[in-house]
Amino acid sequence: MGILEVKDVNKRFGGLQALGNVNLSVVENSCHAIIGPNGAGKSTLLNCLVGKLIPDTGSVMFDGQSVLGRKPYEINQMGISRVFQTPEIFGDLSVLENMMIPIFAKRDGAFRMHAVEHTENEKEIVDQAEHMLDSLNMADKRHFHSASMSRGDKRRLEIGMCLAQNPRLLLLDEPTAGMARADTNNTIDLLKQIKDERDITIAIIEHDMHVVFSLAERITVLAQGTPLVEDTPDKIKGHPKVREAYLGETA
Amino acid sequence: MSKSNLTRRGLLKTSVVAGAGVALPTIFTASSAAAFTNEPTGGSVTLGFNVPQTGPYADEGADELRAYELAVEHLNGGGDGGMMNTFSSNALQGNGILGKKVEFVTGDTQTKSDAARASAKSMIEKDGAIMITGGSSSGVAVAVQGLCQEAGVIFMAGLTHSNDTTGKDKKANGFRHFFNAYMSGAALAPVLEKLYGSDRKAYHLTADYTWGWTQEESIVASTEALGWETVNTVKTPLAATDFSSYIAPVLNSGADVLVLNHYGGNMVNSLTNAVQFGLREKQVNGKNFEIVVPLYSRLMAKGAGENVKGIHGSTNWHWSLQDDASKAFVKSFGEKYGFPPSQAAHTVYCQTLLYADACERAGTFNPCGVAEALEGFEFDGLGNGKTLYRADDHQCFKDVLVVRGKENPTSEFDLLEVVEVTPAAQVTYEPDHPMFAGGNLGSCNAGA
Amino acid sequence: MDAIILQILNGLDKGSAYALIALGLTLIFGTLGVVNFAHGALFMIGAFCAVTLSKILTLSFETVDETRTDFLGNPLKVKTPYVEAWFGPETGGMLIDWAVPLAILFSIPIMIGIGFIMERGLIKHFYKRPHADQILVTFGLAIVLQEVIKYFYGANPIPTPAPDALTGSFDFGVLLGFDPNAVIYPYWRLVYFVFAAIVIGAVFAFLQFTTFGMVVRAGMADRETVGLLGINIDRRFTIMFGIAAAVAGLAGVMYAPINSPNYHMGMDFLVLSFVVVVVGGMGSLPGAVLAGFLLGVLESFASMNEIKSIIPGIDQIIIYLVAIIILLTRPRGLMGRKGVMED
Amino acid sequence: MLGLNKKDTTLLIIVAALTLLAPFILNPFPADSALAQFNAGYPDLMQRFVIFGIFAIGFNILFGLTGYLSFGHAAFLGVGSYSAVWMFKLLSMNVIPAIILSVIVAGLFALLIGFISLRRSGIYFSILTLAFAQMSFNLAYSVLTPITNGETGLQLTLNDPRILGVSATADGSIPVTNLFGIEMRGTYEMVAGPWSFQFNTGYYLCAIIMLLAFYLAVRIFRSPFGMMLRAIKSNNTRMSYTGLNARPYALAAFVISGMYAGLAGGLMASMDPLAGAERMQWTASGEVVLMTILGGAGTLIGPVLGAGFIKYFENIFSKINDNVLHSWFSFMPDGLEDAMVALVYPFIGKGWHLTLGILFMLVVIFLPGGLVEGGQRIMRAFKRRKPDETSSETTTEPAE
Repeated sequence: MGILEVKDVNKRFGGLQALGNVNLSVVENSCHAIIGPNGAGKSTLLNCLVGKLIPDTGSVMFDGQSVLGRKPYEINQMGISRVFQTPEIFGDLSVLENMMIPIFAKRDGAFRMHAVEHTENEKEIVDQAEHMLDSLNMADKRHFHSASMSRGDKRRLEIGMCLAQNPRLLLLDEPTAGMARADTNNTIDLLKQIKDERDITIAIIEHDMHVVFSLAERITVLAQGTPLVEDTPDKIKGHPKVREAYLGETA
Repeated sequence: MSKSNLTRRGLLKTSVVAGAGVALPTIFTASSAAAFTNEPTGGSVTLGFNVPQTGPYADEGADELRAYELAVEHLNGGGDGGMMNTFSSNALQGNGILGKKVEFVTGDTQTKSDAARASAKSMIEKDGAIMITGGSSSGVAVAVQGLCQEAGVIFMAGLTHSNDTTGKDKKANGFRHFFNAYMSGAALAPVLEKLYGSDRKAYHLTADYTWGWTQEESIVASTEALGWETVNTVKTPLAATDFSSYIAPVLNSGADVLVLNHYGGNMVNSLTNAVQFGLREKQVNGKNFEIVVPLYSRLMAKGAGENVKGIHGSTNWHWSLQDDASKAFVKSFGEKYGFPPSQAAHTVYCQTLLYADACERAGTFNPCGVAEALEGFEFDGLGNGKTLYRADDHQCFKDVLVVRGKENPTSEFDLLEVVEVTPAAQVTYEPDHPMFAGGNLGSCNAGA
Repeated sequence: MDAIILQILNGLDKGSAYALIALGLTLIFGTLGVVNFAHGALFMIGAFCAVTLSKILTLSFETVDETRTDFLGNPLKVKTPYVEAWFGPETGGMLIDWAVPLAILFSIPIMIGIGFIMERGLIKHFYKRPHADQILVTFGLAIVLQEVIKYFYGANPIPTPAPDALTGSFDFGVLLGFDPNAVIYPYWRLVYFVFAAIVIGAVFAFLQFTTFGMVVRAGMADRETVGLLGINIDRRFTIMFGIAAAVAGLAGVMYAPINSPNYHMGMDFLVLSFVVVVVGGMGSLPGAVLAGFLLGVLESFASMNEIKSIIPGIDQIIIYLVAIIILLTRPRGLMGRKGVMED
Repeated sequence: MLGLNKKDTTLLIIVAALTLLAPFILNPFPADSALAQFNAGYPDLMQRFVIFGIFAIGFNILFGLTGYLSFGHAAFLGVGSYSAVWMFKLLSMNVIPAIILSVIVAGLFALLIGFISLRRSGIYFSILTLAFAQMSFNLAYSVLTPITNGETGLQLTLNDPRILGVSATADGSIPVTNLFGIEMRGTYEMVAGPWSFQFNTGYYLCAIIMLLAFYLAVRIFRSPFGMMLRAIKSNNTRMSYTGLNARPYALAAFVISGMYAGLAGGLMASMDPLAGAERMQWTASGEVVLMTILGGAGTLIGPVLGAGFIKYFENIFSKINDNVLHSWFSFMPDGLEDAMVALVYPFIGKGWHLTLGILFMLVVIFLPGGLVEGGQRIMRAFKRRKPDETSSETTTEPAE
């Protein structure tokens, strides 16, 4: 029984079958990659997991509880964090503030009217945030206007913000898309480090095979909205159907 | 705030220390050295002219301002003296008021009660105005009148036609020279009967706010007294610009007269629309369909253009009147500005003269003394025949004009012709008339 | 029944004005992404084009008529328009009479010119600025434009009648078998409706069938991609702004005989036209037109006595009430696209 | 001090000094000089400065922090005014119950409208708020006249019950608003040489309330709640994927700013007991938007500056007439004097709208951050001239 169980999920957009009978089981504390050609339904699947879309049929269980019908913020409060294809951070806020917000959310829940406390007096939160920034090697950038940082730094910050909540499941949507080689490698190192240091489950959607094969313990190949195969990276590499459906095309 | 202010403040502080000993309380306070609000102490006295300078009534306001400047000029002995020469009271000398030179400040009411009060307050608090006058709507008049009562200055209302101004909202410090909705009804009814007979069915379109309602009530009452039937009364939103959907059903309602209880832009548009729909060429119940606009002004008639031709209404005054006073006023106004004055200009000119005259007769600027001099004052020679400022409600009673849009105007000003001058007696009502009930003048307030 | 037909006619007519203004507003918003609070002022300037032309045509010289006197008792100066003197009273009178339709020709180059100047001189610098800044600057511009008009033309409405041949009204009811006088409708309003339909049709045809239109439509859908294709989209957008200004101006020119133009008529329409655009869906041209007609018709129905007697004051709020209901049930208006103006 | 850091404390002290010394600062010209026209230190305008300051500060909590642009905030101000006047009519002329009621009623009204309007964002939200406010205005002007007294505005009369007070004073006038007996209209005039300064009780009450409101706004800006509001503006998506529910945050900000507007409305009625429907019109809502943007949205002091700027023009420039102009330029030769008057005339008096419109455009074109940015530029230019030990700014405080 995995921490995330997707059963018979179907999703149609008008005449298009975006997801057809998807079954997926992500084992706790593993790194599971979902790959597939463009339009295979990877993003649709991800959106079904975090409450942005609701599947037409099927079930999505996280740690024994259904996520369906819950709002994104409720699902996050259950322990699922998501990293976006283009980094979604609070661009108008400083790096430190970006890091404090998820910590507040973890401590206070979805809403709390703390309008008279002074942010600077929230010692415990500030400390945690600074500690987190330290561990990301971003301590020197804490007062930066976050929108003005490089894409790699934004990605790092975003991952850090997700980790600051101690999620049980981290969802990554093409975390290295559009990145320079060096930034990609940094990101891979960061993710490896996270995997090693924490009890965390990672599900990753990725185009870049280098990233996938460096991180994933299991891989699901999606094509036309349906899982083609699911196996270990080594097996996937040699799988004829996969080569035909996916790797062949992009090679 | 920039740095220079800080240094200036330092400077001020020292001078304050030097002058702190002469601090004295004034204005709006219960205990004061002055006898009344803004008692003029120097060689001049300041009047506050509060007229709409922006918004839809800006042209009317501009005309009021012209008349005020003319009145001030005459009071100070300049110009040809205008109606001061025809005014039955001879108290005014042409040397200002009570020997003090008349000065004035102006403000913008924006035709909003709030803005009008703000502007009046600034004249009282900042410029030391002893009297406030002007305005182009009843809402503003009532609001400013209330303020003047509270502040202890005299308010000489400008253009305000609602019954409420001297009815339920009357105030001891406020005076109205302009006529009102009841008078419009009383003056119009006999003329309408003569023209259109006593068997008519009327359809009212009414601007949906206080003035519109009092006018509708007045006109309905006086036409029903003739035997007319009121088919329907429909309220139109103030913000309406296109009245087609209110006008279209009129023809089919069985009515043969349309009464437009609108003023300003509303009136221009509703009349234009009514004419567009061809109402005037129609026959209903075997009679010609007619349109009546109870409150007319020349500026509005100008806005409606050709559409006013042959349409009847009432007005406070018109420049084509041939009495000496009107001729004198038209002459001095026309020579100064190049065109004849509007009724708004006439009203505020009269109000300024009446106030100055009352001060002279009372021998004081004290509002209570001035009010006493105005109450029950009977005069002539200001263009509307014999006039009474009634003590009970501070309303003027004078002749009311019934006018008609002229068929063949000779100039751009020659838009209305006087059909009948309704004598004051015919438009006079009891002070406790139900349409004016509910108010209380209270007692005069001299402030200070 | 006749009352309903009458109100539908009224509604279509009001809707024509709303639709024309909203169409221009949406063009500017959709192509340039600019919230133009000065659009009402463009409508107003259009109406004043008609006023100006009729003033030009009635420019007069004065002759003194000793037999008559003016209000001061001086000999009356009689004005004769130059055009009547040049072309004879007949042709001259006809020119003056047809001032409003002639103003259509007169206004198009003026409005396009104003549009160009506005876009190149001001709006261009605000593409990348927040919507709040765009609102502030265009609102400031609207105030300036209307104050300039007020300075030259005064605050009073200026009557600008339709040609004699097109005044008067037409008995529709007889055609449909009702009693005479049941459904009458002014000719000029019919003209306005037809005119609006032609202008709307022309704008759609232009966008649909010309290369220019195709590029602009692509630009509305995704500005960056079209920019990458190397097409000079900015210049096309400038032209689009000119066209939007012209549409607003034409709406104003033809509106002049319906209600005498005054300097603040643009502000009266501004809020309403924004409501129309949003109800139609930001960035959707058919939505703007549809919403214009819909709100016009509903407003007319709400002013019927039968309805007002059930819900007092409904005609005061109907537009806003409908806007609220539509926005709550259809999050992006009637035909709005996702992601437009939601940040 | 007061739970603020040094910078904010300095700001608060400056604002306090400016407001408390306003009677001096706003009357820099001797009363008899030609420039006295530009003096703004009379009670009514000073009251308006701080009252609209409160309105704009509140509006900025919503717009400046969350980015939700409400086009219907004047409705709350109007509702606040009506509540206060009704309190004067029914209960007593003491301003405290009136102000409390106006804040509560405006808060409830904001809760209702905010709850519905916040279901949408962006311009859809703006139009929803606009629609609600316009409905309120139109109804207040017409159908609701029994409650609002329509066109004329709700006024006090000699027949009001005033349970805890008197319907009319002994000399037959309407009693005046007071704070436990201290009359709001009481003014003391201090004459210092050619200058005269007016100290008005009502103004000082408003000023103190504005300082409290400003202090509260600073606290909100610097609190975690304020940070969450800025987060909504910055990235709503990240907000919800961080486990935060943006809706109650935005609603809380909406209600708080509605209560500020109600407070402003209540104070307005306390200074001058009349509540007119025009206060709710869209132009009034637009005015507070303009004040905030003009001053600098999202900054603490900007909205107050913007409010002062617009009210100054409305009340001072509109009162300059051609006579005043002639007196200014009277030192010139006749022809030149007339030319100068003709040149300036379109921009003053009835042309004050034109001046305001031009200034809107100039400010937004040249000072994208509003008047606050203008101030910052001056400060920076000032600093650059002096050798400065502080490092040049690498980051600008987002909220400042």
